[in-house]
Amino acid sequence: MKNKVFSAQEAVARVKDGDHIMVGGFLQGGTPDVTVRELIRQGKKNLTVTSNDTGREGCAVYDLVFAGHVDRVIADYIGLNPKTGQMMIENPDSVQLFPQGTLAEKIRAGGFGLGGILTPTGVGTIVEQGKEKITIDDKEYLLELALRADVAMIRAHIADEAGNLVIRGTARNFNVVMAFAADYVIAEVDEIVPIGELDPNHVTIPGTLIDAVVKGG
Amino acid sequence: MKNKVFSAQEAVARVKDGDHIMVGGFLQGGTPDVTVRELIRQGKKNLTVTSNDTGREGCAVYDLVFAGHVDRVIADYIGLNPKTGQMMIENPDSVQLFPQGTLAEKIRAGGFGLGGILTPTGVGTIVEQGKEKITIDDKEYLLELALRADVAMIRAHIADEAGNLVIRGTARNFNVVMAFAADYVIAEVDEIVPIGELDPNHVTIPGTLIDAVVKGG
Amino acid sequence: MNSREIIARRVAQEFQDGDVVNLGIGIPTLAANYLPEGVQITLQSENGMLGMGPAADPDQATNDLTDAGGNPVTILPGGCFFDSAVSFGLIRGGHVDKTVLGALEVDANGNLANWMIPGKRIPGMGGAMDLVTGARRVIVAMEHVNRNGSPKILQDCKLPLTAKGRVSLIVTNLAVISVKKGGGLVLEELAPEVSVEEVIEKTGAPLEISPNLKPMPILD
Amino acid sequence: MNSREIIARRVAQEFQDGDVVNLGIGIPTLAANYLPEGVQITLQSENGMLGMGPAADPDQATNDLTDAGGNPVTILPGGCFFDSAVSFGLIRGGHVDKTVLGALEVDANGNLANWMIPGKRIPGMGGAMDLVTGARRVIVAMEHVNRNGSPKILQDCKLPLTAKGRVSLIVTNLAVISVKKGGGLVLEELAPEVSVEEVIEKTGAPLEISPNLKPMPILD
Repeated sequence: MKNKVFSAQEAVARVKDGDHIMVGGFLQGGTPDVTVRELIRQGKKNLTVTSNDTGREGCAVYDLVFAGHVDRVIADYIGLNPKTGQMMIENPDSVQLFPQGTLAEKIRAGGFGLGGILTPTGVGTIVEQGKEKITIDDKEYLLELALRADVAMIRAHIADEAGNLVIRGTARNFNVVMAFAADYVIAEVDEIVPIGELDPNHVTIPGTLIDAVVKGG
Repeated sequence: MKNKVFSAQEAVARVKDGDHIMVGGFLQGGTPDVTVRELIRQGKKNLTVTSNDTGREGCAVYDLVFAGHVDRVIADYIGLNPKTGQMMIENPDSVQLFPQGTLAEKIRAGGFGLGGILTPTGVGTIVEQGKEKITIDDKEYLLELALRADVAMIRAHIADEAGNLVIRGTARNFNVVMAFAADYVIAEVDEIVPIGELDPNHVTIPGTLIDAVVKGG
Repeated sequence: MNSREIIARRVAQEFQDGDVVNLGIGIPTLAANYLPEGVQITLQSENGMLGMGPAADPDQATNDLTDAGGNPVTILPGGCFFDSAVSFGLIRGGHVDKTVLGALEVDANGNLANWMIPGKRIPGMGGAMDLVTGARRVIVAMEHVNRNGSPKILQDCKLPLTAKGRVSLIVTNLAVISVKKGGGLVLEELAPEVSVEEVIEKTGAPLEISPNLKPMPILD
Repeated sequence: MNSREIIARRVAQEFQDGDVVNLGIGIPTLAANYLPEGVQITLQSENGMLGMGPAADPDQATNDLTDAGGNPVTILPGGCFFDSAVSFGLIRGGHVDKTVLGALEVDANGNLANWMIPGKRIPGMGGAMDLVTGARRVIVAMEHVNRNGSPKILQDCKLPLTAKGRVSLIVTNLAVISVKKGGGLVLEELAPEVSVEEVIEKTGAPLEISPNLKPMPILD
């Protein structure tokens, strides 16, 4: 079986300028900070970032946006990252906002081979602009399309050497759906254990989805 | 907090003739047999049943169909229940078949408040009959609509008294999505423990979805 | 009793034993401190938890267990964790009985605006649109007027909406107002020392007066 | 070497180290017994498992750990469990590298029919449509002709399709045939003691002969 454990430097070296990167986490919870900081260190540029919130002060994805590595953001909340807010004011097309549940479903659809989903969320609001509306049994839904990325950077508590991930607490957030939705997936973890040590009932994310496991800080 | 532990007799008494019942399980794996047999004992009739397969010999849902309690079936595979096959031959409208992944997504959509999903599965086959086709980036998808039921009968390994469920092994199958998709949810389990005994990281299905917990055989 | 406490106490009376509730940041969160006797509720946190408990002690705080504001919290016995897709499945799928949120504006048709001020502040909608669309009952908890003294309850919201026609009840420091199905506001309750006239004056939409108009039941 | 073994041995050579593979019931499942040296694959079972192991000993057998045929099995170290929605997310989302299935008919455009015979047998499609639609590479493993000696490889399938244009490779007891992008069949390999003429005769669609035509590499 192929070795999946890499240094952050090795794992991030495969990222290209212009890539679309999904970054797991919810504010400072469950964020792959060592991996994202390596993007800054390696000077990757013109990135698109999908993130729940692009972080708050102290988060690596916050610094990534502030340091100018990101051209385009997809998120649901950017209230704690003024730089993302500034990007949106200067160029409204550079930041796309979706309702949080819609963003989660779009990413899941991308990873699960679905073309999109119908959600009632956003009907009658500006979120419906430019989207197809479909009526079923007299109820209106928005067609929200699947979202995929080149790279996903996610965070877990424990990985085994096959990439199986155990996440604890509220750190699952967007990490789970993003693991399915990118061509190249880097999982940053607190601890790496040999194959066979994890209870298969407790695995949050199947190891077959993970390309690189990186030891976090 | 309300007590959720009931006898099978009490839990099933709330089911009405004509109800649509989702029954979890995959062949004989993870099936709520005690609860389903109680439907037979109480003589509930004219039921619609959604099930992966309507069981095989020895399964309660197999007997439920054979004993004539079921007017309509929604499934993906009925090859091991000849009575369901016979229903389909006698009245093609009485049995609706969907691809397994589509059936899982339809039920999930029903439980997750989505109107439906777009899947590539079934495009170019008879499964697309009567369904809307939507093209996105030159790829065709079928719009498959959400499915909900009046009742879900599911199976788990352990429940706590709040209804939180832990499922082991391959018994998760349809039990997980069905727990979200019905107005009244009965969980049949091997073991019931006091609140606080389950690790919140290991809960497969949130207890807030469960109306009745029944001790299985 | 200050405004925030009046609102929080009155909101708490809307909860029934066994309710699953999602509380917005600010006044709504305070409501959990004033549950009526015998009423236990389960708090849902949209970042991925049911059974949210109080703030974590500093020595127990971890980024792996936070609330939707990112603050370290605890989980109560009987709680559980899940990912964002499941969390919003619970919300959108009608598995959250009540949500309580603040508002910039709310109107006579139950429309709510609480996520952006064009040209000024666009923090994003976060989970608010899904919560207001999906929760079984939507309760707005807010000061009756804004900082300039202008009504926040209007005939029609002027700001971009969070969701259309989903608000059932408005609880403010002055009054409790219900939204009729199909539209229209009914003044149901008055805060201590508040008159019908004051509420009418500070409300930007016509108010029907309930035949059962009564004082807010917010005794300790 | 019997037909089934020939097919299973040849199919096994399609697997690369690290592949995630879903094997249909029957001949496809046998392929796992003939993995080339140094090749480890992970078996996906659509009822909710990665890392499926051999059949369970009778004293270990449980209905909580079965394969997609309902037979008690084991899970290997490094495996994990999930529900049906996630399982088909893996399948439909392209996270299964290869699927191997039997067929009633397969045609020159890579169409596959393997789930129903109208008026005769309608067992349902189970997971087959999702597998054929979603797996990165679809391999058909079957006897070259049916019980009446009629070709199962046709110009156009007559039976209701499982999926359109998704088959890449056909492995039979007589030959290995690839499906060209855009349609058309290429005879790539011959089983021991089988002639080009025999394959052409028993195939219901025109065959291009590969310039690299070779014997099936199924030595022990």
